[in-house]
Amino acid sequence: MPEKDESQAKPREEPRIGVYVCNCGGNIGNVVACDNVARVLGKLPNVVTSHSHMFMCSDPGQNLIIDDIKEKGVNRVVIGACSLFLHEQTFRSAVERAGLNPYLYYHVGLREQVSWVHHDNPKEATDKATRMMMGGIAKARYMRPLEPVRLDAGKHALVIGGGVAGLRSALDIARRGLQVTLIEKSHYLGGHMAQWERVFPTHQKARVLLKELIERVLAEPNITIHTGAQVVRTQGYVGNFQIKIRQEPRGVHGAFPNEQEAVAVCPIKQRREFDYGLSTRKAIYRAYNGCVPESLVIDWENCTKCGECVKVAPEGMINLNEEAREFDLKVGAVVLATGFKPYEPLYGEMGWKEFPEVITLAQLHRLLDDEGPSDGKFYWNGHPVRDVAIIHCVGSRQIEGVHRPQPDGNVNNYCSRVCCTASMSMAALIRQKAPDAKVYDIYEDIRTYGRGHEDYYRNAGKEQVTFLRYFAEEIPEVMRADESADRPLLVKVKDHLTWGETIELPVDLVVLATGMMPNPVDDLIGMFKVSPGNDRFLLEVHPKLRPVETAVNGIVLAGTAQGPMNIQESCAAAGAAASKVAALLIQGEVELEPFVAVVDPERCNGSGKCIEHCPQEEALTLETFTENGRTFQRAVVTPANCNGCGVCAGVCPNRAIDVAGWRLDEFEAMVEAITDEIPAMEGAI
Amino acid sequence: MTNTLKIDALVVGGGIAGMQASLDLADQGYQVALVEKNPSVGGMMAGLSKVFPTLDCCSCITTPKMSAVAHHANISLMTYSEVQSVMGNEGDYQVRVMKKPRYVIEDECSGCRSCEMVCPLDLPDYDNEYGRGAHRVIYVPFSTAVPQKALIDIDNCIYCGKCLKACTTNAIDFAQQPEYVNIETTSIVLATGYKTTPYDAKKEYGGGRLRNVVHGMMVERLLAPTGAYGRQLRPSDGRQPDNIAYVQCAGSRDLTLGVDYCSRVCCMYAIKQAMLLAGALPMADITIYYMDIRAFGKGYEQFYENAKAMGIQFVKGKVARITEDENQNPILRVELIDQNSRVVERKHDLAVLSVGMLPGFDPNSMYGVPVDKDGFIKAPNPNISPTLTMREGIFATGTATGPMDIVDSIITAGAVAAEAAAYIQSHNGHRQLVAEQTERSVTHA
Amino acid sequence: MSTNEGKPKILILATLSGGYRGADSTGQSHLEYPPNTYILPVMSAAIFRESFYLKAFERGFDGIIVMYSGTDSPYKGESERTAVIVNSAYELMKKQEIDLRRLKLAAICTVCVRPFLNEVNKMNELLGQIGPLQHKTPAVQPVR
Amino acid sequence: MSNRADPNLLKELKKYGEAEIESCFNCGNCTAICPLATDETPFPRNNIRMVQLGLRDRLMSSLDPWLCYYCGDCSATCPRKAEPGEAQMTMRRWLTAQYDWTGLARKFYTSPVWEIGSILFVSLFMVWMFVLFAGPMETDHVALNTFAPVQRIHYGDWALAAFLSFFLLSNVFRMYWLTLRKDAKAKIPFLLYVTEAWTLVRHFATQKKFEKCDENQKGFFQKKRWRNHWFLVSGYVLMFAMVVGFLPWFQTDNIYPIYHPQRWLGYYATIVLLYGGFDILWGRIKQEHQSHRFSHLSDWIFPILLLLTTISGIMVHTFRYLDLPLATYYTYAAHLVILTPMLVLEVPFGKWSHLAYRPLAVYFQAIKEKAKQRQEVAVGAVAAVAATD
Repeated sequence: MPEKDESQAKPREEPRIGVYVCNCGGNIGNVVACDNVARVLGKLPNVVTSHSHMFMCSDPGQNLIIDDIKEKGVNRVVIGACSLFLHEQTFRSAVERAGLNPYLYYHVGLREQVSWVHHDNPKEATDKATRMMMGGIAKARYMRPLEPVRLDAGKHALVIGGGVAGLRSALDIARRGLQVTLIEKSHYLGGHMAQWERVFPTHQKARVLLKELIERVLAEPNITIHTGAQVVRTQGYVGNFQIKIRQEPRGVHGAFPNEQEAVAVCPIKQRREFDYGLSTRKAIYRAYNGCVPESLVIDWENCTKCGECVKVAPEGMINLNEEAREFDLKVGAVVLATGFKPYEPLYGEMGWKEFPEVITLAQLHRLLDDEGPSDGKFYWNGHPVRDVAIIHCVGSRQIEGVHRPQPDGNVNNYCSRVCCTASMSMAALIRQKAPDAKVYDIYEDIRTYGRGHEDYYRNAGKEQVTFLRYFAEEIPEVMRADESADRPLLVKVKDHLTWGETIELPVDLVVLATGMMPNPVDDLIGMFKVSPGNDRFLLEVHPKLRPVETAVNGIVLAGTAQGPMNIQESCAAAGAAASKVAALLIQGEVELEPFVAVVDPERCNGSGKCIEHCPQEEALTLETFTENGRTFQRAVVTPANCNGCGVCAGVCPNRAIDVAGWRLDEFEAMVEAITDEIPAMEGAI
Repeated sequence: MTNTLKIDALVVGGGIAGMQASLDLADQGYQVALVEKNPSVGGMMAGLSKVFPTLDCCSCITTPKMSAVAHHANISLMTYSEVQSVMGNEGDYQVRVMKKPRYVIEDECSGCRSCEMVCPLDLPDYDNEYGRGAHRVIYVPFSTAVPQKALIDIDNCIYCGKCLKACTTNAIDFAQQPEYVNIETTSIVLATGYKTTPYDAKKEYGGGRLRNVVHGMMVERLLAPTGAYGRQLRPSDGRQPDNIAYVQCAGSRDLTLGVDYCSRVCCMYAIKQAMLLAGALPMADITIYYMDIRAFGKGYEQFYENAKAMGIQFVKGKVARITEDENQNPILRVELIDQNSRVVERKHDLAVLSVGMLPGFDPNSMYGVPVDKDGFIKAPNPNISPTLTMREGIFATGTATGPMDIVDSIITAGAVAAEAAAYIQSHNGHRQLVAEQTERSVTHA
Repeated sequence: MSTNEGKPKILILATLSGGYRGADSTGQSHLEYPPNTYILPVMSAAIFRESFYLKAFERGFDGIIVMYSGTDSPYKGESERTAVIVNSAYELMKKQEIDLRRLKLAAICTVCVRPFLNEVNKMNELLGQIGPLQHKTPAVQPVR
Repeated sequence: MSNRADPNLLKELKKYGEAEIESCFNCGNCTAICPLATDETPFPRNNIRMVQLGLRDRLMSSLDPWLCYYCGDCSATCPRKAEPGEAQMTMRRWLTAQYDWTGLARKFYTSPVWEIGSILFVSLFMVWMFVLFAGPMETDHVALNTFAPVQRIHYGDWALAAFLSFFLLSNVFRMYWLTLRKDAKAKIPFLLYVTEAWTLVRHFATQKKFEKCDENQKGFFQKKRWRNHWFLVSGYVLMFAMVVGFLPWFQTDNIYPIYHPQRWLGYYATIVLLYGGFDILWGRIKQEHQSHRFSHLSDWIFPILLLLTTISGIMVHTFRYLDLPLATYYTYAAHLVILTPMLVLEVPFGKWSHLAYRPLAVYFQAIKEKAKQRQEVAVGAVAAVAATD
């Protein structure tokens, strides 16, 4: 085939463009007349072949491209399909398999940006699709082969968050032979899991399970743990993140025999976070017995440095003047396992804060815990609790205009996923502790979806928990009962299982099954440039294609930072995150996209404008060259430090610097092509 | 003819979980063999239309992964193959895999489908179309199948020889025999998936008896661009339905069927199908009869709210019985719990049973991996290590470990890759150590 | 075949970390907006110089929206730099008597569906009011 | 009426039977599958819900449990195996106890000692009565009317009927009070009691509602449960009428010819009772039908007594034919010793009370619904007038 020989001999001389229009199984094809688009585009100069296909991303679709490259000498590929975020990589590797440089391919989004937004207007959508493709073809004529930037990657990952997801992902990464640094903001490991009494679906003691996991983590030589530590600055990119960490001092060094005394003499009383405020602690305290690390810690925010504890403690055990320390880390990848916080109801929301007898599900866990504030007795305010109402969906499944918004104006319009089964499991525990208690469960839908969860629902029934169903529009009322009543609170529910009648429930305690909110990590979001979704949880690239990766290369998500999950799901997500980190770092090298600044030596006259404006440190330098006896200055790019922001390209007086793959002349050609005449076609649409 | 393959991980099952687990292991540099009993990878997901909650086309997510497992340098893909026996123990398993004869030489077939064109016999397609479509006796399983290779349903072949003549690469071999591959592997990942609950199990619903009572998977095929019909129709007369009912929990949460668990996906797929049907049939009324709507995942609640806003009716009440009128319109009897507990009989022209999930395979006898009372693989430590099984070196993922949706299957596939990788790492490390020690002792001697 | 002929054309330069994803989110929500909008993905909006905008107007676009992530940009200095360039583009536009409202800089986040639609619709309305761009010199006609 | 929840009702009810009411998750399957549930009476779930929430007054005024004939479809298809059919059965027992002002019904249902003890007590009482009042035993030939003079027995029957009627009717009045008067959402015009009376008659005669239970079967002979029940009722009523009303005609020393109505009426009733009693017992032993899967003591006592009464009756008749005087007298005494507790205890306080409550419930329900309809029409008329203004 002479064609082939020619293209191989002078590959960059004449662009031979292959054009492919994907129907996306009707997603595009039902709106855009893909066959016509392909036929029209086939008439453009340099277009060697043009197809429309049901699924370009499928194997037959990919093979079509490969065959065209191999057999028809196609050396530029333009594909119109779904969003480039979904399948750019797919097609790049297909092009590469065919032996063509993967960057000689351009992706046009015809689904999210054409067919899905113009479905009422198929004609104009087809016209737009054609023009967008014409733009792509114009760009293709200018495209040059690019080589990815290869960088050494530190075989070291940073895990942020010492809850169950962080611990689990640290363990999985370390077991793969990589170094892991785990940092935890608080002074102990385990996160919320340490505060639960029981975990479903096994009804095991949460802290027993957690302890096992922490012990495995501690036994792993590849893991270094810093508690009380936070990220304060980040720099770099995948494979080479430079991270500055600040670690708060504990103030206490190791264990000493009269710890109790040191705590007792402390004059400060604070609400104990571990018990969700149901008990108090001192300014020198331990999160809970058996926590890791075990030594006491000073609450610097509230400590007055009165020195009472220092007086009773052995010499050198307590140092109230200890300073925070900062240190630097170089890591190849970062796992964000920053977890959740329980939703805090608004004042008066179902009696919250208005009546002391209204608590959250998290607090109920503490109340029923043998090591909790009431030593596991089901007591409230010194009296045994007889009758309880659990109200579901507090801070979940909220509806705009119905529920009061939070201070930031948002409502939580998502399901928190864990509260239903958690409530059932707590109801069973109440039954154990108070066999004669009446337990009412007020729900919207019971969502015991997981393996073994339905058993909890069934057992709650068998344990004579009374279920009532409310609609979000008619939130149950919690009110103070009459003086004469023998139960302090009255809950009124418009119960849709009882013909919509209002049922009155006299109770001692109301438990709000509060949902999950992401921990506020705006600082990390800013530093790592990851983005939160509408629900304010951290956003993955795509829930199915890249479910634990963020849009930033090398930053992955684990656990409830991403959305509500139970422990099992958090651990699975943590494992998935670990897989991604391992795949990224195990080779000791990462590839970066080649979209960095390139200098045209012909045009650069060393004006230094680009260096003046370049916002990246050490990305551009002015170097002196001597060539043929002539000495001159020229800008030089350090690709690893260049992020391709293009500021240089915009300021160069000589148009001598550009971003590879995103050249200005390419854009100009696209603008021209889009506004061009569309080639006429017989039997036009 | 027997080949031997030495690998790090054997993945059993080429559905989405198996494919993702294979890719995640292979990306970490491990050698993986992926064994799939069907002629194409893709599993149940390959037959679906679009996926919730993004309404992406399902093929757009599966087909690239199908393509990736076929092309990955570290993955040996064996389709139309079944594990025959598993010997050995922890970290050192010998597995015998039978490659079933396709009667088409895989390396020769170009997937051009010329043979299909000339084959004179049509067979109902039960594997991919639930009997609603057809394929030839020699056929490529479906348009996006990987590999794109034909196979012959030899039991129905009349040996007319037309395909032999049509095949340009001489790939057809009626005398093909099963081939066996011996695999030595450190670990095994079970991704054996699920099957749907039989839609005729609940007699009151008339599934299999009443013609216009269908199940969710059939509707998936009607909605899928690759489906046999390419439009929405009701089975009795091919007419477009305009009043469709979804019957939730038609195979789950029902002790009389022996399935006491929630199948986790049916609420969402019913809502998804309802939305797609509402798009395809703008005039149609769609009602979903449910007990609890379980829209628990990320973005699911919004999806549910969107469906309500689109006008899809949600009625709380378990459908008790389905009968039909003289025009074969299904009549549903149900208590309207939210509407004063009235018992009504409602006529629809198509009723869809939202069938649930059953385990696809019991691995106990072959792999020595016990299952739990629900029939899915038993997890000794479900919270912290959800992918472990009762046997060391064998891991499980996806719907083999309980009903779950695609998102969760993919997540657990990542998790199983981490768990298996760590196991292989420690095991191979140990093996290396033993080898080094042996070497050293040899040198000393 | 061209049915969009004669209607004002809007060029949208959308950054991959901002506007382009915002446009994708709008697509995922299946919300309708006018089809005379041509979205080009860009890494960073700082790459364009003022002359580029003028050329785009010359080539037949009637409105341009630059959708970047504003101060949330992953690129240090992108927002400041872009603002500077757009301002100097305004100077050039004044000279050529082009309505300054035809070039718009908007911060669009990855899930900014409403703001995205808002910007597109506003520009479309504006162009409906002030009509297509009348060049002092006739627009370059393609010769093919 | 208070809508205050009281879960204690569930605990109380569980003493009356094996219903798994707490397992119910309110899916509505039972009500929807029930062939007898209507818009006005959406049972069993409405009653189950009352029990779950402890709406005691509401349940007490409900007639629905009596409208259920326990076809068992609900229990067979219940996804939670909450046994809604058995729940209705249990509620019937509970309601019987609520109607009964003496408190005996509650004792009988909740305590086997009380139930069996009372039967033994009445039986012993009857033995004692025979000891006191029996006539001489002629041994050369059967002379039953000498041993048990028919008039004396007849007075005894009347006493028995009076006792039975007093308690049953007073309980019936309480039922009326609880279900129609106390729950008078709609004011019931007196005339309705008259116009709807035919429901009572018709239903009692045909057991029409029961027939719906065998919905899937067509024809008299296929609808086995309804047919058997109908025969049983007819035999029982006939026998009761003959014994209480016409004993001198029925209990004679001279044997009528076979074509005489006394003979064939007696045989009909006997055969039907024998078959019916045996059928119930056999069903409960085999546990094949859904309604027989759970058997409360009261469910056993009733058919056993019925069967024993019938068998002893047959034996009396047979011995008399064979002219075996002593055997005749003793079996006759035994017959009465068995029959009396059955009638004085089981009918007003036990399971047999349903004989009265069931048809009355149908009757009351018809009245309730008619009254409600009238009220709605009236309200509608007022609204219409208001609208035209």
